[in-house]
Amino acid sequence: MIIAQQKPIKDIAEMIADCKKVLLVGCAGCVTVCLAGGEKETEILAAALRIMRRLQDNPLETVTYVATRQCDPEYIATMDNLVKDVDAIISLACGVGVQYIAERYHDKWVVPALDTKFIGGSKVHGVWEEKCGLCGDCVLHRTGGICPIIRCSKSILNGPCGGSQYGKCEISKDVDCAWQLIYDRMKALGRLDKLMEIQPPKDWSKSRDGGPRKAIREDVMIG
Amino acid sequence: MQYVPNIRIVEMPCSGTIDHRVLLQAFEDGADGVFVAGCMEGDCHFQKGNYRARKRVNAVKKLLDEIGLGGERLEMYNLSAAMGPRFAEIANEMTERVRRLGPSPLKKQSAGTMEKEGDVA
Amino acid sequence: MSAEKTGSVLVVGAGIAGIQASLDLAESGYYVYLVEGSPAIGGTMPMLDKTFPTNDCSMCILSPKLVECGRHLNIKTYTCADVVDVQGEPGNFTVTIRQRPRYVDVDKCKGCGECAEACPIDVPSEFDQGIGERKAIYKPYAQAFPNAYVIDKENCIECGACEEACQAGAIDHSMEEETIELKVGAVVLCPGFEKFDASKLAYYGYGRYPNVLTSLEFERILSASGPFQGHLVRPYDKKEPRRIAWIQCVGSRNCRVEHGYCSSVCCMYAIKEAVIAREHSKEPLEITIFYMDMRTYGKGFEKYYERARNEQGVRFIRSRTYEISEVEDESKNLRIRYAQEDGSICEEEFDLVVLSIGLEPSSSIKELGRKLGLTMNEYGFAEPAPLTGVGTNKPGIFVAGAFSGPKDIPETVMQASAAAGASASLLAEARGTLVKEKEFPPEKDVSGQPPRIGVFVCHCGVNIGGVVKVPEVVEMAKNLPNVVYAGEYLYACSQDSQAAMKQIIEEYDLNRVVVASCSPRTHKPLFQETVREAGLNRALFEMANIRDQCSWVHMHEPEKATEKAKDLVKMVVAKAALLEPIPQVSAGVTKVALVIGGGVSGMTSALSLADLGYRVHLVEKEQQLGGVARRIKQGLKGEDIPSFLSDLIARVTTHPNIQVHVGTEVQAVAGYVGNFVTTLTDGQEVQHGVAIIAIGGEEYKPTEYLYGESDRVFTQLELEEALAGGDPRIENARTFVLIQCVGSREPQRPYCSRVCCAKSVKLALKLKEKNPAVNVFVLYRDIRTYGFLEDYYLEARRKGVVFIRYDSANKPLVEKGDSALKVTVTDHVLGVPVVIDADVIGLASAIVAPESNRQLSQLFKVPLNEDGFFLEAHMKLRPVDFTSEGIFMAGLAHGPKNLEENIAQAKAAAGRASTILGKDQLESHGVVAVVQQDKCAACLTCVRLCPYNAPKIRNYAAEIEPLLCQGCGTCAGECPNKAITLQGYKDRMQMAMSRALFREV
Amino acid sequence: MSMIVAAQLDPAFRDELAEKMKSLDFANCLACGMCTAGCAFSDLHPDNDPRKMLRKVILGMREEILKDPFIWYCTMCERCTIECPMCVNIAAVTRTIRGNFRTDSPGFLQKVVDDTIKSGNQMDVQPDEYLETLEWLQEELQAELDDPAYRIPLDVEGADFLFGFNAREVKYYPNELQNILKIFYAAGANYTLSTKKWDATNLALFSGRDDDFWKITGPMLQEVVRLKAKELVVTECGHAFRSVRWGYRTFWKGPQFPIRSILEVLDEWIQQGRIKLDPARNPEPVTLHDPCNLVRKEGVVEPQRRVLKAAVMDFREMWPNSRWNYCCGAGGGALAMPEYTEQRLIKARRKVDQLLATGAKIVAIPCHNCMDQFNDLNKHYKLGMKMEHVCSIVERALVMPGKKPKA
Repeated sequence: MIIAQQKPIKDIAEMIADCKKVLLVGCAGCVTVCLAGGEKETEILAAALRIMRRLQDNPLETVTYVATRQCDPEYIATMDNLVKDVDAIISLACGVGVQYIAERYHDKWVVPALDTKFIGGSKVHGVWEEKCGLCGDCVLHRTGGICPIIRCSKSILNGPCGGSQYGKCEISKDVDCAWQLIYDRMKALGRLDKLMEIQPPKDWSKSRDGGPRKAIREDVMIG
Repeated sequence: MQYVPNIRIVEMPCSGTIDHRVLLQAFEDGADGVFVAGCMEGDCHFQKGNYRARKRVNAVKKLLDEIGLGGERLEMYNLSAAMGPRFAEIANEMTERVRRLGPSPLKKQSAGTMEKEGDVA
Repeated sequence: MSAEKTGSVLVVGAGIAGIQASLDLAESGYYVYLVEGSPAIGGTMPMLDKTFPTNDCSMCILSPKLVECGRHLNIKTYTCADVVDVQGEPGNFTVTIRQRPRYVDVDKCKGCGECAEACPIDVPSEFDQGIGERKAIYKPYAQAFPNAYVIDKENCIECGACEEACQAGAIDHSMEEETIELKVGAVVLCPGFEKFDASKLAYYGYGRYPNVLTSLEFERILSASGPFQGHLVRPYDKKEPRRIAWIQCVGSRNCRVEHGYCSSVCCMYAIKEAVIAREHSKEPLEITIFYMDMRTYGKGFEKYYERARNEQGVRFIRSRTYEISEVEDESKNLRIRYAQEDGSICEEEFDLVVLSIGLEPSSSIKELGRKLGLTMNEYGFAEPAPLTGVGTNKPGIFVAGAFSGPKDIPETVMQASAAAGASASLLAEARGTLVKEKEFPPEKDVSGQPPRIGVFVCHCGVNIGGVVKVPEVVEMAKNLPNVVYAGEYLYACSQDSQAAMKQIIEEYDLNRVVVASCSPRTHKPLFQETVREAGLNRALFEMANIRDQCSWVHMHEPEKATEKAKDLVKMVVAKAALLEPIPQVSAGVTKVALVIGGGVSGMTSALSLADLGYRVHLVEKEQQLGGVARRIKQGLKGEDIPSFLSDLIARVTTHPNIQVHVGTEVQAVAGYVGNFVTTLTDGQEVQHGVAIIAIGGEEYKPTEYLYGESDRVFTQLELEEALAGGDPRIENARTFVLIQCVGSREPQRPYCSRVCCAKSVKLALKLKEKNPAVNVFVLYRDIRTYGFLEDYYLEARRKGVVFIRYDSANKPLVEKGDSALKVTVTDHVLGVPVVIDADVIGLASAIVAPESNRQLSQLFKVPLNEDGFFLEAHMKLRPVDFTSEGIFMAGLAHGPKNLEENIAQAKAAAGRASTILGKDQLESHGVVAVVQQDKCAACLTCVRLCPYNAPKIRNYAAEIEPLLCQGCGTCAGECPNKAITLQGYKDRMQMAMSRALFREV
Repeated sequence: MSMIVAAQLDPAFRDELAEKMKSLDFANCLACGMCTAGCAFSDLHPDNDPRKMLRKVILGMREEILKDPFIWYCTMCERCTIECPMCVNIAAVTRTIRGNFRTDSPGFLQKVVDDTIKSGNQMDVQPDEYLETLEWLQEELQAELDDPAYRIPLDVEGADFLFGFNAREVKYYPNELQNILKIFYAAGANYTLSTKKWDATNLALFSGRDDDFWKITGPMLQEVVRLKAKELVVTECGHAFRSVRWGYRTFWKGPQFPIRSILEVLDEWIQQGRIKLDPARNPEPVTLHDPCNLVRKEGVVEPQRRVLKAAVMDFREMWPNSRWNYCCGAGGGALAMPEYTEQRLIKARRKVDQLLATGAKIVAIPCHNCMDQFNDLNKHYKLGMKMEHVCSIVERALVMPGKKPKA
């Protein structure tokens, strides 16, 4: 899932300093699962902003709402009547949600409450780790299911840089050397020979270097 | 055993029930100080309710500092049901702290309205 | 048994053993008559401050059981009563009880205490061990059940002040003694113990020196409800002591005063008192414990001892002090002269000395024991018949607790459940015949109706009315939103007020009820019963505590108290408006039990349940039953274990209710209490209501002392087998060396394996019996022959077995000699190395948790402790249950213990399991968390957090099993999308309360 | 003893000892250290730790026990195991080892025992010397009592009690005997002395040889029967009193009769008013020593205190006292072992501290054995105190009907 974390409250308040009434929109998708943008976080943020502004003798009116997701236009549409008399909309979704809202309501000022961080999963409750870098051309079948692009600090593709100590990356002893993990796993699977094959240079155009990408499925397109 | 009469009590089955928003709501409604009283660490009948409560109270304290109201107005205490004198001590201690901090600045200004859309949980 | 059996049981003694046995029996469908000599149930436990090894506050963990036992429909409690005669046969006993007059009507008395205020007489309080005081009319302790006063006629001067003060008219000086006859099917004797009178050992100066106290007196000083409110001071001059000494074995391990046995609990309670004393004293506290063997053998005890010694600075001195003398000055401090282990003499001064007094058989029951023809052991305890755990020489009469031998609270609770299980098995066909079920009218459907709230404000005599202006509160309540009725009552909880409440609910068509009176903890169930009897769901009721949290604590500020009372009522009414009925979820119970592990424990549990009439599936990994007991030849008292085992196996394999699965293991487990479905490796799918895990333990294979490198080094079990088999290596051996603590009490296994000391002593005695000329040396760290096992240790010493103590830092050295093995160890008295040419070495190897514990813990999702044994729900009061309901444990799977204790725990597990199997329906107890499925993002927070495994993800959303949910609300507080709400304590309710508080009405 | 070789241990030693003692209780020992702390001397000089000695016995270290100095150092005062929770009696073990296993009886202990067997008394006083002394005392008393008809009753049959005393009271301190006889006279006692067997002491109590012991004490008890006395009263001597009482309990098969200490008799007479005392005659502060044999082992505690309180102005208890008192250091026949005098005087240190703490001038010592020790420690530690028997103090305070008190 997409992992995001809330911005410092001062920055969020800064963004809506001139607004009298704002709509805060949570998202019940990934940001709820990574505990950043669900109904609980939305209402806490709303309460915090209201208190902050009251202390500055500049009271703020808030409306809170949680969309099922903010990455499909229909779900954005459910808040049409809510946005009418608000000065700004704060989205607690990942970057996608903010842009969908901005796309739909041209005349409204939309701001992100979260910083969208990475694609990954929970290591232990409360700790999330990056696992995938969205390179658009997966090589995991060659490295025993361990991604060198993200989990090797230098994203090198043809074996370890040689700087690791006791299986830990030279940049930090808390970071495992991806290639150590890859080597151990391939050895366990008895496929060390596959590692010897030389990788062709990576086609980075498939990642974001080729500009914003689309995924199209003709077969399911309607009308 | 006597303690100051300005304490109002909300009963919960376990301190683990407490929610960040209930704490913030109490301050918005006009409370000068709030404290959460949970069981002794390790004594919780529900194993870890009071540990979670302490984590949430600490999170809200940090938030109150950030937004300027001051985290000191919120506190968590651990005591067992048999420690009546300790509860009185806490009540007096908390009242002293709030008197030192003065009434809640939120009292003076008019409160912003708050609406909540969507089904009411 | 000719006549038809009676479905009720007499429980004699209402300490923790009596309470636990009564609750288990009542929950299993048997009516209980609980007879207690003192005016209140609870026994010794309420006197304790904290309890080992968890340092729980004793009252906090006991009071829920007190209330539950006191209010239980099927338990009739007789206080101030003694059993004078029992006639008849198992299944049909006639019992005569003499109930001494209490001079206070228990039903009328509200426990408000006005009478005690008025009473002019002050006498030393027995509860406070004579340190604190009580009046002639008194309640033994604050949380006593029955919550009523009693008049001590010896000290009462009949002045009548109490009668005037009592507004409930509960005092009746004309009460007389009554004799009551009862018909019961079985008897459980658990009258507890008496403490050893320390003044009998004059050299300790108890009774002469004011600063020498007994351990129970010290408990009262430590206790928050004690005479000094938990402030650690000396009764003599109220000064805070700086240096305290504990002296162990006072009245125990003492043949001179015929108390040769070990009282089993004093080592642990001494360490606990020392550790808690340190917490209570603001200044640094020097603590010393004088002892001979530190006997911390139970589960978690060794770690408790290590922590006290290494982290909490408790000083342990291995010496039995000679005498205590008083210094001359008025501080009356004490001087102790003692010898160090090397013989050097020291003299130290202490501010306070606490005597760890031992336990004696309860004298009150000696007469009855004699009349019943119970065989008592030489010390006057009713030691259970061998290999029964709870049986006596009289069928139908069982024993539990310290009456059968000194033991700690966990084992007392285990034995109580076992006695309940055994009584239940005896009266299986009479189950459910005498128990009453409460009938309720159908529940009114109030959904959709606007809230119509009734507010009932209580005076509680003068307890509330004397401070809070109740009429003002009622007036204010009248014009609160949604309130249609408000009234005041002298005693809301009295029978007449309850009747009035029902009538008003009818008349005003109320659908919410608020009572402003005292603590919900003790009175909420009472009012909910009344509301339910008036046809309203129990959840449509809320209380405001305007006594303990208002009038009692603001006595000198009546206006502020009244103001606060109004606010509290305002808040609760705001919450009441949002209350919704909670459906009583119930599920059927499959009357089948699954027992995993075919050792002695598993088989005993299976037999107990089968005798109760339930079908049992017994799963055993090996090809045949018996477990580790197959390798044991003789019990300590010479019992023939192989024949006991074969008889047990025969009864199991031929019992119609038991289906045995050998060579089988558990593959998968699904479902919840009452409705488990378990698939076994033999493909069979078992539907069952409860599970008992009894998979035993394994013998640690030592790596020390040349084990494995010489065929003359045996483990204890191997030595026993070789001895019984006439192995030549044993037959013509002349010198044996047994080494204790091999693998136990080590950093990797920081626990005591508990059974090896007694086993080594047994082996030594057998070797000497076979050939008195052999030399037997036992090398030990602490000899832990607790309870009556101490007599065997004495016998071994008299028969010439030589015991040498070694330190963990200076372990014995075993080397390969030419003909024999050379063992070198330093003699702990002479301080000189002893070189022994041993023909045979026996190692007391540890009991370790089998690897299969890990799989089973995942399958049943029940936790293990750090040593790999299963972790029980509560070490003290639920030692055989797991936190998740319906699953129990017994035997070595719980932790190391000997055969007798395993049998007792197996019967206890069966007893506990029958409290579930005995029911047709299992009800969730109202306050449970509910998931609003469409809001749930399946983020697993609740699944990870819940200690009871109640939430599970089912088709992409969380679902909480109402029967498993204990209603703590932790998941509701943490759910990121507020999809989970705790019935009765929703966030909106708490926010409504805070909003109502600050909004002016 | 740098190392113990298990093979050389001799477990049979333990059983032999038990058979000789007719009790195996010593095997109960838990090595808990209570006796080491109880022994007043275990920290004053080496080889005086009872626990270590018993450990050697239990381990079966026969050689070490046969040369362990503890066996002769121990004064057998029984303070160590008076409250032993395992019912061990170190003194009994020590005595049995002395009598049945050790062959190196120190000093002149055995010689005195042999003399006593031959002459019937400890100081080898010949019968004529004994009778001459009594005759001389009789004349002294006739003068002092101004009663020419006064006779010392000898071999009088059917008296209330036969008086057994210590050979020292004839050989060295006849004046002590004179005091006693004077008191008997004042009380008009109906008693008798024996000419055949008068010395109740018995050093075989210390040597440990029961055959010697009964040869000495047996005749003393027979003497009571021979003279048809109703009772045997023993002079102020700890081990004499202990010998006859222990002998009576352990070996005596004859007719039953009570045995009392002279202190109990004096106490009785004072209560009945048969003798009058004027405490003013003993103005100086007096403290009382409790001899182990008399007090701890035979339980005579209160009589001597009542007697002294009647006889002196300022009586002060030393501490600890009665059952818990410290031994003077000379018990167990130590006085007959000159080679251990140094240890004996080191042990006295404990008693000296007690005396100094009371600030008394006079020490009342109801035991001849202890008296020698007190005289030694008085000189050795330069205390400058007066050491007296209880009877001397009583005699000084005695108010004779119609007679002026002795100057």
